[in-house]
Amino acid sequence: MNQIQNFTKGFFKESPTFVLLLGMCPTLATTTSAINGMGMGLATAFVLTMSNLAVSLVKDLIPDKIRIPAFVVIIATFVTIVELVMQAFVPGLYEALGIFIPLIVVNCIVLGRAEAYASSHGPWSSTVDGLGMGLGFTMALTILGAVRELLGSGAIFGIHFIKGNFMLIFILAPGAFIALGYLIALINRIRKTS
Amino acid sequence: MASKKESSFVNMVLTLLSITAFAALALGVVYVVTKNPIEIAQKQKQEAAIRQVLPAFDSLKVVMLPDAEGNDSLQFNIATKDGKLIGVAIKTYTNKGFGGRFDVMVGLLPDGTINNTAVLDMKETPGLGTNIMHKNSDFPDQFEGKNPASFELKVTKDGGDVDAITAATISSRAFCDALQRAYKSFEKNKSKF
Amino acid sequence: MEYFVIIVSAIFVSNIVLMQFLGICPFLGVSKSINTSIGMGAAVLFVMTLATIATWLFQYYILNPFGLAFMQTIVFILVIAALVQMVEIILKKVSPSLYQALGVYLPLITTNCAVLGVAILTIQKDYNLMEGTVFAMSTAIGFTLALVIFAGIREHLELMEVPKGMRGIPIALITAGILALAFMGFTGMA
Amino acid sequence: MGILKTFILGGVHPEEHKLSAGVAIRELPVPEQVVVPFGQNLGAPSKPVVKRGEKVKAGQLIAEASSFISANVHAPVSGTISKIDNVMDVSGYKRPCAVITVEGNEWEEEIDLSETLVTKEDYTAQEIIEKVKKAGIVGMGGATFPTHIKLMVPKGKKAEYLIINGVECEPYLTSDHRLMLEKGEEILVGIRLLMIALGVEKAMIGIENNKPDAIEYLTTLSKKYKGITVHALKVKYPQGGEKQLIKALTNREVPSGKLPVEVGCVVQNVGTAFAVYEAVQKNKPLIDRVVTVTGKAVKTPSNFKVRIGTPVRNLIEAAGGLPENTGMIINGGPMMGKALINPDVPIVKGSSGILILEDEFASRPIENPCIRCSKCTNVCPMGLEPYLLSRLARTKHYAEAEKENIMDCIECGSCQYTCPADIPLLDYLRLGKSKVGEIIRKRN
Amino acid sequence: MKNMLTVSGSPHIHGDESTRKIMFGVVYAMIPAMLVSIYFFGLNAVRVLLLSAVACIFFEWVIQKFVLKGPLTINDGSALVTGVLLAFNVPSNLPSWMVIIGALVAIGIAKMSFGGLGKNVFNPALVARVFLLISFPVQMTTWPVPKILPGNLSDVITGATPLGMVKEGLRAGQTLPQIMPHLPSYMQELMGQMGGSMGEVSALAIILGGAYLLYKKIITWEIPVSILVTVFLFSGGLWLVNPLRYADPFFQLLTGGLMLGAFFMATDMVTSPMTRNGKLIFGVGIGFLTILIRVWGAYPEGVSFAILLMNAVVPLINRGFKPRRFGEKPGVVPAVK
Repeated sequence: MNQIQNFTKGFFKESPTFVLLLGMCPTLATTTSAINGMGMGLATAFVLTMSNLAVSLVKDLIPDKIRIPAFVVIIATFVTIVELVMQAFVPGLYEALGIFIPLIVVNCIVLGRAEAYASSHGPWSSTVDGLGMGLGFTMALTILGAVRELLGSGAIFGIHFIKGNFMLIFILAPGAFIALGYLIALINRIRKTS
Repeated sequence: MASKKESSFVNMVLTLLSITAFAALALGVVYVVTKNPIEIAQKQKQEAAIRQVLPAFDSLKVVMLPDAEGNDSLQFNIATKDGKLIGVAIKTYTNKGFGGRFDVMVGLLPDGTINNTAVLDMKETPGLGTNIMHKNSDFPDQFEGKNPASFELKVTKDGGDVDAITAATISSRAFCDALQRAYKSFEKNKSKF
Repeated sequence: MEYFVIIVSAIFVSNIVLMQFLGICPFLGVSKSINTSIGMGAAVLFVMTLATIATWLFQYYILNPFGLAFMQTIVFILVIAALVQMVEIILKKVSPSLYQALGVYLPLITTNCAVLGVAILTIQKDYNLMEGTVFAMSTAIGFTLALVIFAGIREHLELMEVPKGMRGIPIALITAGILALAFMGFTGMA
Repeated sequence: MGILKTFILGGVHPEEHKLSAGVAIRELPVPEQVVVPFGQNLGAPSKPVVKRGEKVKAGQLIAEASSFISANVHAPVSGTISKIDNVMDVSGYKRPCAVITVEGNEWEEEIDLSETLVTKEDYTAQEIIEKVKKAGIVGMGGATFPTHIKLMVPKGKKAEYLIINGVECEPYLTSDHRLMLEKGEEILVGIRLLMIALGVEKAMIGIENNKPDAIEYLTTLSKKYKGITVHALKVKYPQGGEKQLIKALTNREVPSGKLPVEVGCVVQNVGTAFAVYEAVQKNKPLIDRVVTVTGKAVKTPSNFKVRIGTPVRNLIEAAGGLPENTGMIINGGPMMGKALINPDVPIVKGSSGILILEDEFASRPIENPCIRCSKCTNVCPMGLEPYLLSRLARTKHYAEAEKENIMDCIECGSCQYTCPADIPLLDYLRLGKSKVGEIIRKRN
Repeated sequence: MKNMLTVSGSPHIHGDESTRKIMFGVVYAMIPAMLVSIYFFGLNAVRVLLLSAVACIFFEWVIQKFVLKGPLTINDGSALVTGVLLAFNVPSNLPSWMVIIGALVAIGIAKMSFGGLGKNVFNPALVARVFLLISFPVQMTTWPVPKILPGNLSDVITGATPLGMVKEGLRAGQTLPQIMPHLPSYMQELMGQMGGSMGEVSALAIILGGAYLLYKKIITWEIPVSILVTVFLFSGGLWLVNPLRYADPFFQLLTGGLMLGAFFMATDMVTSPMTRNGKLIFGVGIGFLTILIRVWGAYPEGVSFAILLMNAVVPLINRGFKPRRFGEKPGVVPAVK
């Protein structure tokens, strides 16, 4: 697999959200608007890329039995860095995403890629993989965020098409489940026909 | 691929320790770097609200003063420009909201006229109670430039002058309650500015 | 009364799965049969309560005194991982039957974001140790409730001819959405 | 009389259509050729003891019981065995049969062909059972379980009641009704004999309230016979089911997977009681029976006394011929009977009626989705959930189906009869039962 | 004999029940409430009824034909029932496009996504109602005041439902004896002269329809009776404890969507339990949750939520409450020696 394919697989073929169904909690919780979804996605993408890189660099130094705890420490470090940086420079977004920033630690995508990919590939490939998957995740969250924002607030990226709210439910909990359900069904359909 | 390290006890402890040490070091550095910006960001949040509800000012004094009943104290942000009193931003609250308590920053001009309001924190029903915020409806606009001395801070249903939000009388009422609290306290403590 | 509010809120009003979106993975993954849901629920109840107590102690006796609150995430996840390991080892020795029942679910719980989430929320909400414990237990009960109801529906759908494109995760998500819609009726109770 | 007894769980009330209730039993002429299947009973088919070309007399043994649950078969006519071959029977499958070309009218000497009533009772239980076994009597209600086995109460159990099934809950059918009216005395003597065989003091005859004449007649007659009582029952299908009838008369419930004798009851059909009378008092084996030929399109719905092996076509001809718009011919009643592939198959010991349905009633309506109306659950006399069982069978969840007691299903068809969505519930239940049965057999 | 004989498994006869008959039975039962809604809310009621019914049927047809590509079953009448029930559950002045969204939610999300009739877990009309209530809280809680024909043909004055007035009054610190004089009388509540969704206002018309359903054996008594009894007992108990704070049980029975819910929504065959005991538990749960939400929740009305919540546990109820199996209670069995 060349690096371009390695990079693009996360967008459609192995989309972590729509196909692998990983990281559902932040996907549902933080996509109340396109910008929130995007912020969450980028934060995750950063952690994913950096932890993939770090894991692939130190993989040979880590004894097998403590592999997972070691990975968790590495991931948690990057998560905390993201937390601090966001708190400092984008406090509004940090507050909107709330508890889901620290929870990137337990996002199965991050540990999953570290375990399944970075622990057996070189630093370059791992970085590309992390970046591709991370941006794929970002894209999925942005799409879901855009759909929910459009249906819920009648806007995309804060640009209103309708004054006031539209179908408020889509920015609330039930709408998150319903919108994601139909998006996955739609993507399934497209994948089957293509 | 290079051979992996053996899973001996010493190896495991050493590896974990060194990773943790690295992590702690990295975090320490980031923490130090971001410490100030985080504090500034947190301060800015409140200041932004104050700036929103008051006319331009150049200095700010924060005091805690009791409310009208004297059983709670509110945060008074006294703003001055060139040493002259511009207005007071009072962080007030109500417990009568649909979702319980919510906080409002109220900017009062020296004569008690409401300059502007900003809702800080709330759990009102989305789409209904949330209309007390500027970005969601023009409900808060009706308070601007009104002096509670002549403008009864009650919804029309209760005999006041405030047009309640459709289907959200409770939130509207609570909003009035918060403003009333601020105004009464302002009147009581007038002498102290 | 305070505890009552915490309990009602954690189980119904702010149900962890349906309203807070925590623990979605096990909610979608382990909800295919009622029996496994109950097992999972019991395991979560056990671990969540212990983890919340342990992380609370860490926060207030180690992190806060030393000004290390920013290390919360990394410390909590390690505490939880270690705790799950310990529980597994102790359970194996002390009560093999309980281990048999809960054992398979324990490894899954480390990466269950609900456990870490509740630990962090307990700190964020400024609960004391007792409140935190009650909060954790009620949250776990709320999780189990949602899981069992959901498993019942999925067992039922298993026998139905759900349209091809909707089978599996899509219909599960839509069901969860309608369930969340119904749970909105509890709004305002606490 | 107060409130009429009936069973409690479920049940339906299809339109009765007892068209031939007032028509006396006629004896159908002996056909030119009869086809006698060797397997006419539940259990193992019997083993032929005659060869091709052999001459037989009416009542002569032509096949004997081959194992424990099996019954003798006798020649219903005199003549020559022209063939022993696989011929299609009522089941729709080709099965071993004896084809007898009728010649003359010779009977086995010991058979008493007179109509005189014999009320002799000084038999031992063993003697009666032996005679019943020899006569090849099977349950005449349609189940065709060998009667002599039912009369042998297993060790450790005790029969308390003999229950006589005169319910005839299937719509259209009237053969038992007519038999009770015309052969009441004989039936009561047969019941006495059955009581002796079982060693019970009490016998209860259950008759549905839509046959008041039979109830009245047998009630009067029963006064002469010790221990026999007649009970009018509310009209409700499937009251003729063994377990339902026991429940209606004694308020006892046979536990799942157990025999009626578990609750001290043995159930026999009125037709069987009559056959027992003939076998014991007249030495006559089971070679003929009463068959109702009916249907809304049938010219003269009738009750015939027919030799076993007579082609169904002959009966239909005698009842006015096959209607133009025939869509389906059923061996038995409309609820539990079996559709025939053609009218040339022979009448067997278990044929209680031949029902002809017109085209418009023969085809199944299109199946709609289940709306979970719970009507099937409400009418199930066994307290099962047909909607669930059919779904489980359809989706191959056999283990769950077994847990949901699918094997308790008595295949009465009440669920499918009542289903507003026209779902072939019973078809799926039968499928499920056969699969679950296989699994159970494999396990044991 | 012209053709081949038909050979199929028994039984060979069929009762006269059919899905269509059941569905149209429900539609007939809704006629009294329909007439009342037109009487009180005028042309608007006609508009909402027609729009909702047509939209539901249309969406079902479109989805079956173009999305699922399966057999068309719009003739079975179930979409019509959903359509009328949806109309019953919204205010008569709801904008048309919202009615259409409601129909799409009911049919598209709550029914067809699960595979159509019989497979849905939740009552489609109620899913749509709650969806609309949360999405468009203002429009869904702005009730036209009932006026009698022909005065109601034009202008619309809006008011609150009795339940909404009670909730708001209590929030404002009033006691019930202070609030009650502003509310409609029991007689008005029974007839339907109060604010509310168009089909739910008249308890009398709904009971009439319910009686028809019971008579036609389309529904059984267990669910409505257990709901009404539970509501009566629970709210009655509260009322006895503190009549200043809790409304009296008759008020709870006659107002809001309780009657409509008890007779038409909760009894939906597809989404209610199968056995008698299951139905009783289901009804008790609905009654209990209704009062719980009405008294302590944020929403003044709780019937829809209560029914949806109980819909969700129907699979569990069906698992827990099996019919009495034959042979479970053997009766008097003689001792065998």
